[in-house]
Order: sequence, then structure tokens, then C-alpha cells
Amino acid sequence: MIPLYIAQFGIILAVFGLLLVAAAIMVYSERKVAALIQQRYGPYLVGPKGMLQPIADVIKLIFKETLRPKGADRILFMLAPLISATAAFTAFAVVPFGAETDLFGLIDHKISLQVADVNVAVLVLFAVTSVSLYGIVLAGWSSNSKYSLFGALRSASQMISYELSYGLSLASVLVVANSLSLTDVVNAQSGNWFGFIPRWFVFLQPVGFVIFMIAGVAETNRSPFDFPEAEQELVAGYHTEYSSTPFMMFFLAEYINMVTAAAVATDLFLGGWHGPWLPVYLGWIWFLVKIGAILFFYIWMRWTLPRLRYDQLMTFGWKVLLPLAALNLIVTAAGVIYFGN
Amino acid sequence: MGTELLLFYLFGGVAVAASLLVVLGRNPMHSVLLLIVSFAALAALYITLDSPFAAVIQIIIYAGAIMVLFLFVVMLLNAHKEDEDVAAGGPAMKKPLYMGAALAVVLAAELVWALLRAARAQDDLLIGGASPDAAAIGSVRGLGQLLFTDYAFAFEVTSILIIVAMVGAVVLAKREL
Amino acid sequence: MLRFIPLLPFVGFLINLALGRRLSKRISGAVACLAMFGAFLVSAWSVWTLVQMAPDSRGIVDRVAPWIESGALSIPFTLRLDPLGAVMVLVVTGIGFLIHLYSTAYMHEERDSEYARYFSYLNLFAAFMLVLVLGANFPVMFVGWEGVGLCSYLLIGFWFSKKSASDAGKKAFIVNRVGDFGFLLGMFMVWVQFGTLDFQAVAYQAGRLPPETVFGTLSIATLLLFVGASGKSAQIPLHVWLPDAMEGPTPVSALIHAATMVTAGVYMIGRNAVLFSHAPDTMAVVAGIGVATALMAGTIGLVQNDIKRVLAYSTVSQLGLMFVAMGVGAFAAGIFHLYTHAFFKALLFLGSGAVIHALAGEQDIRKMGGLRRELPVTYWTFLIGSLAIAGFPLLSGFFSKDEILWKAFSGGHTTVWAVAVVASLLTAMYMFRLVFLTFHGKRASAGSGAHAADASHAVAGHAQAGGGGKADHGHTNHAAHLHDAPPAMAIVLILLAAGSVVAGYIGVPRVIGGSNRIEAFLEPSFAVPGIEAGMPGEAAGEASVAAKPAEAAEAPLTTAGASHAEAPQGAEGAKAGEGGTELTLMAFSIGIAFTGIGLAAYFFLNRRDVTDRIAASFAGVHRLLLNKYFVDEAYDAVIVQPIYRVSERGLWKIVDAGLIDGAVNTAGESVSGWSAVLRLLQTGSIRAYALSIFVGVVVILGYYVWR
Amino acid sequence: MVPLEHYLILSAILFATGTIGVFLRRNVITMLLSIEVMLNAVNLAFIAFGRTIGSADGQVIMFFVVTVAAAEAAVGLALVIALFRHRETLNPDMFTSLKW
Repeated sequence: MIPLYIAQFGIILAVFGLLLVAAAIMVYSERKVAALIQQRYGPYLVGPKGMLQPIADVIKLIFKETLRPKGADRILFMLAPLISATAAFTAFAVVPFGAETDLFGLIDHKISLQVADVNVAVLVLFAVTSVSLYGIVLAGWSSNSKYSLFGALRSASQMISYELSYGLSLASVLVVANSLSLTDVVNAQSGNWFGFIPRWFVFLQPVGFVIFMIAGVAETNRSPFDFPEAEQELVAGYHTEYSSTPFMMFFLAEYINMVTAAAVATDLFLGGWHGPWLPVYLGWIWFLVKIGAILFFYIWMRWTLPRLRYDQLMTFGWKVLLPLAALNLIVTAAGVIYFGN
Repeated sequence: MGTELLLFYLFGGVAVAASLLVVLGRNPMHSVLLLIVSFAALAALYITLDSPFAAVIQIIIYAGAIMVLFLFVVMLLNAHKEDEDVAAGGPAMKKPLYMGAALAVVLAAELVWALLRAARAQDDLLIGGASPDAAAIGSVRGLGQLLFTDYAFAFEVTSILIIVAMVGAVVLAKREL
Repeated sequence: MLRFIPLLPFVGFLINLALGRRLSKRISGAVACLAMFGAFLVSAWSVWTLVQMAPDSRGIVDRVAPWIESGALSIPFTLRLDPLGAVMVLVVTGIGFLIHLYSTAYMHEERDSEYARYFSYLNLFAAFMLVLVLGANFPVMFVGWEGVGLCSYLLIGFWFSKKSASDAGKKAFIVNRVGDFGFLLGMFMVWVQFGTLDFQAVAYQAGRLPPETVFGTLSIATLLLFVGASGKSAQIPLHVWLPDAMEGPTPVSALIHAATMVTAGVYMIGRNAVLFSHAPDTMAVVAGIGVATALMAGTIGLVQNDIKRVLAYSTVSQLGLMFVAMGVGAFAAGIFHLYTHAFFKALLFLGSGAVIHALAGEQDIRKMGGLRRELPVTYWTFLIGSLAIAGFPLLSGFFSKDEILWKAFSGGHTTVWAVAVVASLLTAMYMFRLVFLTFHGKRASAGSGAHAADASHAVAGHAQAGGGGKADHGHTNHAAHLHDAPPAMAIVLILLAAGSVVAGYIGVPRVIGGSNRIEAFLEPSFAVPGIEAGMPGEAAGEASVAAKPAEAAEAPLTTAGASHAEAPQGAEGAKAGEGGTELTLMAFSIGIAFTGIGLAAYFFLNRRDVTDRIAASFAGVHRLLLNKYFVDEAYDAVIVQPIYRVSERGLWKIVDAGLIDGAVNTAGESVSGWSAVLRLLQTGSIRAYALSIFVGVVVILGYYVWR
Repeated sequence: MVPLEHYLILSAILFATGTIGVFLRRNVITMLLSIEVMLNAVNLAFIAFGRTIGSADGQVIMFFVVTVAAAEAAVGLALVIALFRHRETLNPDMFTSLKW
């Protein structure tokens, strides 16, 4: 019987570690999948099938020299990656990844498997995402180089533009679930229709799901929306000037953001940890499976689709996605009113 | 009690310090960022005031939208440093401004006085004793109901205001009409 | 139903007003005429229904809408048709329609827009006149009253580009204002006295009062009303506008300034018969003014040389006669004469219009003569009209005028009667002077006349009032060769001639076997109203009770009131006694008529030299008459000039230029001066502005702190 | 439960800070920022009051204030950009052509 705050602390540590691991796995799998798609081998030297490659990268990055360009804003230049990383970690804090459990009787009453169960979790998610923007913007601005600046501007405007559709598609889910707390949303998806179709919101909100996925890609600056670091145009975008640990932080942040986005998508649309055959306390396995699928989808997209043009991105975001999302929300609300949940 | 007071002084101090730096700093970029910090501190205060929604709004809209806008402008015009007193008025212009600053202190005093009096007046119309239940205030649902029933008209008017602002901003910022 | 009678012409007015300039002459004329004809049909129908009713309860009421409601004052917009109104309505719509028809031909040379404007005015006039006639209370009547005044102004000044015309219009308008002022005051007094403005209610309450032996409220009210009447009907001293009104197109003169509008005064008195008959003093004044006007106008008419002016003065004198009838309490007779007069005076005007039409705008009778052969239709119709007005036996004018004279005599007003006789003698004389000079003898100078007309036409505005060749009518292109009235005119002339012949037969006196039907028909309108006044039952009862002493008191004054209605056979007996006298008088007035005609023939047909010699020997008198007793000049000296001086020296130079402008200018200058000072506050520096705002905040807040 | 007065005093101080900024800074953007500070001070006061009397109205008003602030920022910054385009400066003292 261990006190509650220790359990919480444990969970926090677990999440932290898991995220780091997840990032590492992502790096590895991304390269592997890329190789697969491009019919290469990919990393295979370091460790069995090159599985230790990410660790090697990390070590390499840590031991590189930290460079700071002339005329860069000393404080902000260092602050930017911290903000990004912190935001990335914080975002996951409100994401539940498992059913409520008492950790096999270790603690006296059930806690939900997430760092903080805020009753406005979704809004918090938003807040954090909008803050994580600053990491990129500051990085771009403070490193005093035009490539970075452009990258920053691009990513900022792109994230703002797509945050709206993101939010609207998400709001429609909330309307259906009738709660702002992610745990409630997930629990609202337990059970099946007609015994075999799981009550996932993806079936109620197909349009919303598609919009959410697209916007998510844009939010995480992934291809085909990876303008902030469009190599051919802006060297490496906002982190052109970064090296060693700071760079690693951006790198980390990007992948953790992907994981978070995937997790959120899972919670919102794919029924979180609910799934057949497995007992509830093993729900987190389902969760991991779903996340994995979505992440694979991301990578797959990245190596399959070409990058659009920037104006196309904007036009699409404002003139197609946003109206569509708004329409979807309206229809959903009407439906909820009509059917009364 | 103690912890709450502690939190108050912590975040309040951060807010004041950040705002002062915003006001006194010479680099607009820093000002913007510090302002975000002070917003964050205020958001924290809102949470201690059982208003999580307000806090989140504060972050999302202020930090997430408005400040980004400021950031953009600063970056676009890259006004690193504010230009020194090349002002038309020059030093002549300065005197009244310092006077204004002095007046600001006076204002602070007056505001404290007035607000405190208002607070004293407040005590008798307290609902449910010294600390009403947090849920009543904090719940987003209640807030939404209030917003869309009592304040529905104001809400609509706000939407119109936003549209007007959008159009105005576009028209103003467009290079050639 | 009644509301459609004024509404139709008004619609016509709207149509011609709205798209007049786009309509062709044919269409706009047709619209106007149809509107009038429709109004005529409707009124004929409603009069028919009226006649079907029981004799002493005849009345159709149409409550259009509540109009003015304020405290005790409640004035519904109500129209009422009673026998009196019926006669008027028929006259207005019928003769109005004929004159519209006539106008389509007469005004044919105007531009399309002008043509439409003319007809829209004419329709508007008809609408207002009908409102005036049908109005069931003073304010409604006043609406029509003012409306016809307006239309008269518009139509007199129809050729506003001609200064004399526009001046005449203004003159008519201003003089009418004087009268209307009196009318208003009278209305107010009636309100103060009786607390109501509905004619029947007023009549009912007035009927309960004893007639005033001393000069009192009723007398003042009625006198004020009479001022209004004399303004509208051109009685002394407000008669000056009517002759000048001849500047308008001739059909207008016929419709407004002979047949209908100018008789509004007479009608108004008849409408308030009970009220007036309770104010003996007023009645005396009315009779006096009437007869004086008749005489004066007759004398003037004797020497005027403008064909239309002669007719105008004849109108004035006839109106005078009507007022005499009113004054002696013979309301029925007055209205009867009004009705017949409408026929033959319209006829005469239209005939003169035909003459002028033929003579290319020539109006000076000295330049005419011998038109008998060229214009047969015009001649004969005109002759019939003249005979009728002169009182030739068995024509309409004879009956009506004779009725008036008899009533005056039998009422015991012998002086009035005598003067009236002289006036009618004069009537016969000047009318036939007109006939002879115009149609008989030999043509004085036709071509020159036409050319003079053209010349004067070319020099527009040189024509001063009363001068010859006033080019009333826009003919320029035909010279000496004459043509008779075009069909539209001719038909109208003939119809009106027939009317002037037969119109009188509804009022044949009893002595010569007729049964004075119109009088019997009209009397209820002049009697103290009973039930139909909308009074509660018992009130109605006491009304009839209260009516008796009133009539008893009226007896010496007049045969008005319900005496006929109540005891016709008694009245018969009385008449039988008076029969001999009446016959004598009738014969006498016939003699008068013939004498007048004969004198006219002697002076103006055979012995022109004698006339000229007389005119020469009595040069002073002649000039006096020629200048209409210098009334205009007197007004100019006594009223116009002083007002003008005061306005110029005092109001304009001192008050306006000095005080008002001074004040305004000072205000403006002070503003600019102060702003020159305040301008220094505008530094243009944003933060300075912010500072000022901020100081304001601090100060205001501080006020609350230290309070 | 922190007493209401604390929050009020804090908000007063913040407001005064904002005003000082409006007067001291010679940069339009910073002036706008100061105005935001003032707005936030007001928000704080509102929410504190609302909390004390136990009604959510304070937050609603805060919500509206934020919206207005957004509109104000949008238009204000658009103005700043337009001004900068013509004047090549952000110093409000250079924009004195509002004078006669």
C-alpha cells in the first residue's frame, strides 16, 4: 500500500520515460519504414537490425559542440528548444492512456492512467499546443538567419491556420461525448453497436476524423505539410542554426508531438483503450496498438506524398478544411439536438 | 490557506515583475514574451480562483493567438530596438510623458482605494458565504449556459465585432487596395 | 359610398400628377373627364337614394375615419349628404364635368405636360370642392375650403410666366387668407360656444337658444363666419380678387370663379342657416353687404370693356343677390339662385371663352362686334344665357331671382328689395351691352384685334390687368378668319344653354301654378335638426320642443325653419293672401328685365353717340366706375404700402439684417475665434491625447476618492 | 482562500503598470502591449469579484474582454503595419500629421 502521490509520481516518471522511448522507437521505425518504402536496408549496423541506432544518434548529438550564430538573441536562442520540448511533454500530461486502475491493489483507490485528469483536458491540450508554437517561432527569430525566420513564420502561420480546423473537428467529438474531459470521451466509446461494431467516434464522426488527421499532420509539421523544415527551400527551417543538444530537443519534441497527436486521435476517435478480447486492465495494450497504427500511417504518408506549395496549403486550410469542419460541427450539433444523444 | 497565499504571492509577483519588464524593456520581442509570461501567471491565478476555463482561455486566445499576432508584427517589421528620442517633440515631448507616468502611480493609489471600497460593498451581497462552491463557478457547462442565455445578445454583437475587425485589419494591412 | 365622390377626382389628380408628362393630351384629358363623370354618376346615385328617403329625415352619412381626437375635441372625418349638399354636389360634379369636357378642346394648344398639369389641378379642385360640400363638420369643410383656395390660386396663375397672372393668383390667395382667418375665428367661437363642430349638433343646440336680440356671441361668431364667406364669395370689401382672377384660363373662370367655388360662401351660410337666423344683426349685415355688392358690381360691370371682366363683375353682383337672399332668411331662394346661376354663368363664361378662342385671345369688346354671323352657336347660347341672367320670363334666372326679390319684399326689407331691383336692372343692362357690343353691330377691327393679340402675345407680360388683348388663350397662328366653337365646346355650350332654360322649373313659385319643389326639398337642411342629428331620443324630443319658440321668434325675420315642414297648409293660406302682391312684383321685375334690355339696346346698339356723350358728360363718374371705385388703389394706399414700408424699413433693415443676422454672425465669429484658441490643444501627438484622457480619468476618480 | 482585496490591489498595480507603459514607451507595439496589460488587470478584477460573490458572470465578462482585445489587437497591428509602411518608423511621436 503506497500513498497516492507516490503512485502519481510513478505515473509521471513512467510517462516521461515512455515518451522518450517512444521517440527513440519512432526515429528508428521511421528510418526503417522509409527504407522499406524506398527499398533500402536502412540502419542495420548498430545493434541487432540497427535497433540501437537512435541511441547512437542521441549520444552523437550530445557530444557535438553547441554553436550559436552571430547576432543571435542569447537567451531566446537557448530558450526556444526548451519551450518546444517542455510543451511536447506537457501536452501528453492530460492524455489518458489506460482505464482507471488501482495498480493491482498497490494503492487504496483507483486512479486513471494519466498524469492529470483535468476536467477541461481538451482545452489544456490546446493551450499547450499553442504555447509549443513559441518554441518554433522563437527559434526562427532568435537564430537571426533568414531561413530560420521563414521557417518560423511558415510554421507559425500554418499551425494557427490548422489549429482552427483541428479544434472544430475535435469540438464535434466533444459535442457527441458531451464532456471536455478526455477520460469521459474515451469512456463514452466503450461497448459495441449491434454487438460487433465498437462504438468508436470514428464511425460517428468520419468527416471529423479525416479533418483531425489532416490538421494533426499540419500541426506537427509533418510531410506533406512540412514547410517549416522544407529542406529544398529552407535548408532545415527553424532549426537550421541549431546543433547538438538543442537540436536534439527539437527533434525529440517533433516526435513526441507526433505521439501525442496519435494518442489524442486514439482517445477521441478510436475508443482509446477500449477493445475486444483484452481485460480492461490491459486496455493500454490496445491503446499502444492504435497509436502504432496511426504513427505508421504518418510515416507512410511522409514517404509517399510529395510536398504541396505553401499557398496551396493555406488555401486548403482556410477555404476547404475550415468550412468543412464548421459544417461538420453544425451538423453534429443538430444531430445531437435531434437525437438527444 | 497558507499554500494558496503562497501561490498567490508567487504568481502575482511573477505577473507584476513580468509586466514591469514588459513596460520598461526596450526590446519589443522581449516585451512580447514577458507579456506572455505574465499572462501565464495570471492564468495560474485564475486557476486558484476556481476558474480553469478562464485560465485556459487566457492561454489559448491571449498567448496562443493575440501574442502570436504581435510576434509576427515584431518579426516582420523586425523592430529589434525601439528608436531613441528622434521624436518630433524631442525632449519637449518627454516632460508630459513622465508626468503621465507619475500620474499612473496616483491612479494606482486611487484604484486601490476605489476597488477596496467596492470590495467592502461586495461583502454584503456574497452568495453562499465566504467561499461559494467552486463547481458552480468553474464548470464550463454553467458558463456556457450563462453565455448563451443571459449574454446571448452580447455574444452575437461580439461576433459582429470580430467580423468588422477582420475586415478592417485586412483592408488596413493590404498593400494596395 | 359618399367617399367615392371626392375620391374619384382625387385619383384622377394623382394619375395626372404622377405620369402626366408622359401621357398624351388625349389620355390625360380622358382621365380627368372620366374621373369627373364617375363622380357625377356616384353623386347622382346617392342623391337618388336621398330623394327616396322620408322628406324631413333625408341624410346619408359616411364616417370615413376618426380624424382629430384630443380631449373634448373629437372631429371625425365624416361626410354627410343632405338636400342642400345634394344640390351642391350635383352642380359641382355635373357642371364640373361639362367644363372638363370643354377644357379638353379649349386648352388643346398647351404642351402635353402643361395640359396634364391643368387637368390635374382641375381634378384636385373638384375633389376639394366636393369635400367642402360634403363635409359634415366645420374642420372637414375647412379642408375643402382651403383646398379650393389653393387650386384657385394654382389655376389663376396657370400661365405663371405672365406676371399679371401670377400677381392675380397671389392677390386671390392673400385676400382669401383674410376671409379664411375670419372663418377660423368663427369656427373657434362656435367651438367655445357649443363645444362641438358638427353642423347638425351646432344647429340643434343653436335652435334651442332664443335668437339674440342684442349683439352677442352668436352674432360675433356668425359675423366672423360671414367674413370668411365674403372672402370666398368676393363680397365687399374682399371682392377685389375676383375680377383679377380672370387672368386664369376661361374654363377655370367658369368653373371656379363663377359656378362653384365662389358660391362656397353662400353655401356655408346656408349650411349654418339656423345659426345665422339666430343672429339678426348678422343677417342684417349679410343682406346689406350683399345688396351693396350687387349694386356696386353692377355699376362697374356697366363700363368695363374686357369681356371676361364684365362677366366677373356680373358674377360678383349675382353673388351679392344670393347673399341678399341669405340675409333676408330666404336660404332656399339663395341656394336656388346659386344653382340656376351656376348654369347660365358657366354658359356665359364658356361662351366668352369660345369668342376669345375664335378671336385669337382678343378680350376687348370694343374690338369685337358683329360676331353673330361667324359664331352662330356661340351667339345663340350666349344670348340664352344673357336672357336667363337678365331674368327673362320663364328662363331659369327669372324664377330664382324673382324668388329672391319676393322673399326680400315679403320679409319686409323694402330698401334691400329696392336696391336689389336696381341691381337686377343693371344686370340686364350690362349683360345686353355685352351681347350687343360683341355680337351685333359691325366688326370693329377683327384683324387688327387678332394682330394686336399676336403682338401682345409676343410681348408677354406687358399686358396689365384690365388692358385689352390680354392673350388669355394661346392662339397665335390664326388671323382674321374666324371659326365657331369646336364640337366639344359646342356640345357643352348647347347643354348648358338647355340647362339654363329648364333649370328653373324645379322652383316654379306656387302663385303661377308651380309647386316650389326645390324649396320644400331644401327646407329640412335649414330647419333645426331633429332625430337625425344623432342626438339621444329625449334630447331630440326637446329639440323639436325647443325649436318652436325659436321659429316663433324667427317669424318676423324669415320664413325659414321648419314652418313649412310643419304646417304647409298654414303656409299655403299665408301665401294665398300674399299671392296678389307676389304676382305684381313678378310682373314688375319682368318689366325691369325688359327695361334693362331695352336701355342696353338703345344705348349700345342704336345710339352709341349718346352713350359716349353721357360718358363724356359724367367723365368723373365714368372714370370712377372704370377704375372700380378705386378700391384697389385704396387698399394699396391703406394696407399694402404701410405693410411694405414697415417690412422694408423695420423688419428687414433693422430686425432681420440688424438683430437676426447680427446674432448669427456673432455666433459664427465667436465660434471661429474660440476654435482658433482651442486649436492649440491639437498637438497631433498621440501620447499627448492619451495623457489628456488619462488626466481626465485620474481627476474624475480622484473626485470620488476625496468626496 | 485568499481575500478579495489582494487580487484587487494586484489588479490595480497591473493597471498602473500598463498606463506607465503607454506613456513611457516610444514604440507603438509596446504601447499596444501595455494596453493589453491594462485589459488583463481588469480581467483579474472581474474574475476575483465574480469568485467572491460566487457567480460566473465575472468569467463571462472576461471572455468578452478577451474577444474585444483580440479585435483591438488585430486592427491595431494592421494600423501599425500600415503606418510603418508609410513612415518607416514605429515611434508615435513621428505620426504628428494629425495636426492642423
